[in-house]
Amino acid sequence: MTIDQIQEQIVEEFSVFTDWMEKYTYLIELSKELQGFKEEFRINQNLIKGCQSQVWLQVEFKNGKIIFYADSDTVLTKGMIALLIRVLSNRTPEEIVNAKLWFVDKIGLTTHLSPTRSNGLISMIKQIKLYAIAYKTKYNI
Amino acid sequence: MTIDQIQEQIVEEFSVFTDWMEKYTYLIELSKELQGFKEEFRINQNLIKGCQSQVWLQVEFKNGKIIFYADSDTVLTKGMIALLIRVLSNRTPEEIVNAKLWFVDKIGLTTHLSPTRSNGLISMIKQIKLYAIAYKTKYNI
Amino acid sequence: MIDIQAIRKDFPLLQQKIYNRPVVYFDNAATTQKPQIVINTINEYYQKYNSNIHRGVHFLSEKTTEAYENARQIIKNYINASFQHEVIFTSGTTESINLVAFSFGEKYIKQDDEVIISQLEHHSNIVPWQMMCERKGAKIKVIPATYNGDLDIAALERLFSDKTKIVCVNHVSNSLGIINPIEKIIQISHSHNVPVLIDGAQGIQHQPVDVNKLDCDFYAFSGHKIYGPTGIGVLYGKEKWLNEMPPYKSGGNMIKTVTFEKTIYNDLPFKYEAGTSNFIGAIGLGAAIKYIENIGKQNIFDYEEMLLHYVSEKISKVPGIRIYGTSDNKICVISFLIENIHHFDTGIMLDKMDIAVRTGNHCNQPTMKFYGIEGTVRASLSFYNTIEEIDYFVESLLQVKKIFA
Amino acid sequence: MIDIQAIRKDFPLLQQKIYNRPVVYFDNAATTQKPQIVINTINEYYQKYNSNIHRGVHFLSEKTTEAYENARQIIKNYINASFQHEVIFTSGTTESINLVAFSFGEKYIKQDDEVIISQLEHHSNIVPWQMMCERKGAKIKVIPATYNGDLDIAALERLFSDKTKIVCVNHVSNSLGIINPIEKIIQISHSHNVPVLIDGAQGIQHQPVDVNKLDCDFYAFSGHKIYGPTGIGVLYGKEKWLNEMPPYKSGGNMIKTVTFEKTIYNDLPFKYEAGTSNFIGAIGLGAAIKYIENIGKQNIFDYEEMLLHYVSEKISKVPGIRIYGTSDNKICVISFLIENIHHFDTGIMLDKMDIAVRTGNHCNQPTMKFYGIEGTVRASLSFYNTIEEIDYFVESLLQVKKIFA
Ligand SMILES: Cc1ncc(COP(=O)(O)O)c(C=O)c1O
Ligand SMILES: Cc1ncc(COP(=O)(O)O)c(C=O)c1O
Repeated sequence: MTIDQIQEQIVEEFSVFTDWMEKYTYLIELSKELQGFKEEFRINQNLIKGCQSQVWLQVEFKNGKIIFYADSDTVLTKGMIALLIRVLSNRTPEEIVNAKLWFVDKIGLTTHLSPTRSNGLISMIKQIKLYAIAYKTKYNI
Repeated sequence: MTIDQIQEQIVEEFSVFTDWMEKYTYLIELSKELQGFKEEFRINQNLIKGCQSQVWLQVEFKNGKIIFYADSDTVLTKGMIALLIRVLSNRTPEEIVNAKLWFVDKIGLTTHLSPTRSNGLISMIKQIKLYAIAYKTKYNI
Repeated sequence: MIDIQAIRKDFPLLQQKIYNRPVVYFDNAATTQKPQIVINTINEYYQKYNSNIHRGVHFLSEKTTEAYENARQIIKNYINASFQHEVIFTSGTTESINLVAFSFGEKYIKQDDEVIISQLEHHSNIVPWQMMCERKGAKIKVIPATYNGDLDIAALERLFSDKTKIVCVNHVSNSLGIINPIEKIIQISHSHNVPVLIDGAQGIQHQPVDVNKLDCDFYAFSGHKIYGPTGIGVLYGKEKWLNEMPPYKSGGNMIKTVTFEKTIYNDLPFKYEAGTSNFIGAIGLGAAIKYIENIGKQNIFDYEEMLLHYVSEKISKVPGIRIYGTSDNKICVISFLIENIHHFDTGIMLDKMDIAVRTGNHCNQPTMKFYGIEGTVRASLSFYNTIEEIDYFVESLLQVKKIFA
Repeated sequence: MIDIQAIRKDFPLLQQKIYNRPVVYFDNAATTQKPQIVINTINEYYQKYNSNIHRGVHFLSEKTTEAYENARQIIKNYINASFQHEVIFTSGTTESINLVAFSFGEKYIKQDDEVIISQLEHHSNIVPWQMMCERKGAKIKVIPATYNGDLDIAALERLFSDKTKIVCVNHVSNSLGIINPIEKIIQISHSHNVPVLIDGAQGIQHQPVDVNKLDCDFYAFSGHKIYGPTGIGVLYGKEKWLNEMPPYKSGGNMIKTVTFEKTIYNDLPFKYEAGTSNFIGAIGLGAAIKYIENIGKQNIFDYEEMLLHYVSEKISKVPGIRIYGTSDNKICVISFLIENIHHFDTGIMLDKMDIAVRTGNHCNQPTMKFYGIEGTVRASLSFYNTIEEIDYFVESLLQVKKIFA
């Protein structure tokens, strides 16, 4: 599925929720299912310090695709990370560079990506985009 | 006449004027009549520098009374000085120390004594009061 | 006591619905809401009198100047300063402290001198001193705190040396809400001939302040935290210091004569008010303080104390809650964490329930470090808050717990 | 052109009667009046959204932060800066210049270095440089002016030495209204590798400003002089300088981490915005600039130029009048004296005729000294002034002459 298709899928999933409470309960669910962040990567070098919360990000480049793992000390941020991984991980640098993340707005969780919140998510996305640009340049793809 | 009587007199004089124009024309008249400031006293030591205009003040102590002469570079301030001299000059230190200047308000020229105008008049009155206190203390009267 | 229903009507923002219900505004330590009379005053001055102050010969300028100087008078009376010219208008507490750090530093601080601050200061009462000390080669010494948030006054005595030049502490700490024993701190410092700056950003709106009785050398506060406009603040300083120190900002109004060779500074308070002041802000602040005086500050403080007792009692029943700053000497601020729930998650959830609190380190990283935490949730109340809001807040916390269980 | 009647309706103060008739407000260089939309915006934000900005997790804080950062964006676009973070909010021009004088001075100025300013600067662009130079043992050099008020650009070239570190000139002089050739000054200075600060307090509201095209290193201005609120101003600075210089004010928001040993500064623009900003002021300034954009700044400037020609022509007919600043490069400011009548007397009389002008030295003593006078009467017009007001003003001057004859 393309990045946009996944985004549409997420928007549809969220469309069944009728209030914020259900959305957040779902985010909390997602956060619990978020796996794969290895303890050995929970190091300063991978840390993105937000003012409100912290995010750890670890990136792999495999078969021309960028795979990333992330974690956070807050549950809601972690839930958001789960969604972002579904959308952005395991993609080519090209796809990531061109990606527009419109689903966050559509599902009514914009606040979590608001630059004013400083929960590390925006910096995380920026970081992922930078990796994508770097790989794209390096491998000339 | 006492200080208060003179003030009443001035208020009565001004009561015939029906608009500001007449009052100011009268002030200008008064400024022209203001005499007695000797050129030799127009020195830095006697200068009270306001932000808008300058006042020169010269004080004499004669027969237990304070006589003062003043001048200004602006016509309207000079007119005000003429009034203040009528009220305050040639008085005992005691009288000056206790004087309350209410006529300025009554004749509607308060703005000229407003601390915000900084035309030197307020500093001049302060200076006269300080002289009065000094003479009162010095001669124990 | 106060008529809380009447008072709430004075604050238009409290009537605003956020998502589903009127906001429960518990973020008063960050900034306070404005009574309608303050908003109206700002309005009126912009619509009717707005004009640059001082030295104007026209009616509007005189009106605005009068109102501006009248605001100074109101503040002088409110804090009981000796002279009106001891009240300097600044843009806020931060600027007030920067002013003293710079000007006092320029005049009195030399290599190896020492500045005493406390463990529990806001960054605005740390960094300006650090920057000045770095410039001058001086050092900072720190009054330690006890676990409940009180300063260790016994330790203060031992920090003094003949190099100590100034002591700077807050009246009330912003992250914990602890009221410091500033009378005692001032007394001890003065016994060593050392002047004291009080950061009153969280003090002036919740505690009586009489600078004459306190005998403090400087007292700084922000308008926006005492129901006044943004962009205006006050530095009270004793005449002696204000006369001796060089100015901080320079420019229009603060000088008597300027030539390219030499500049002679203006008299107080203008020496420290370079450029066009925030005159409408000052006039608005005057209106805010008048508003407080009309209600009666003791009535306000009594009511706030009642709220403190109520919220402390109620919140202590929430399972797994941990309060930071448990001293009895506090204003109505509750800084806390719920076991296993991140302060950010709590804050976001409370927001969704229309409760505005602050989360994070509250510009107070050394305090967080002291407790070994990243941040807290801070509910800071004011006299327009209610018992009912506290009930709803505590219920909401229980719900947050359930959600994240 | 603009619809002057419609525009006047936007400004409530212009409808105010002072003594007998609506005020003729010719004191715009001191401060400008505010369109209703600016007053309404301030109102609305206090009533509906007021909350401290940045790092708040609640709705109100996010709303206010968004509006604040949106104001920064509006200003960035208006002056065509490269980045939003090159727009620093300050309390006004005076603070903006003090910031640069301090921070640039700390970083780059050493003993015997030189700062170039002009003969015709406002005190706010003189004294901060003097104070910094005194601290650093540096010197000030002065670009001379010609009698008509133009700077002597030929002389500028000769002032440079390898000790020259910065050039600071106003865009438009406040006491005379002369537009300086800042493009040329910047070009010459850059050819010597010297950066340039433009004091735009009188420029931004009457002249097009494109910082990118100008290539100036700093541009400072005040909100209250461009139809915005008091207590807010802007410093534009090139990213490179803002990154390299140390901060000026310090405190909350401007740091990343604080310990008692060391502090790491925050990113731009926050590094220079210590403490709670005047966020409502910034939002109000954003509204003011939007208002200008809606009318179209070129429409405004064209209309003002028309007023300048009209008033210059008309006033030249008043017998015994002497205009200071007769250069053709000027905005709609007339600085003058009437033969044998003191500027104060003229000002008081005009006030009684409901005309607000400024009198005195206009925070510009070196300029007055240059002309050998104590002060002038200054009529400074804006786009909400009219031909009819000018007619009435000139008639009134004739009457003043008669009164003092
Ligand atoms: C040329 C110039 N520079 C600086 C200033 C200072 O501006 P503010 O008082 O708003 O800080 C002014 C204001 O009169 C000015 O005209
Ligand atoms: C104790 C304390 N000091 C200083 C400040 C800084 O105040 P402002 O941001 O208004 O300058 C604050 C504000 O949070 C504070 O709480």
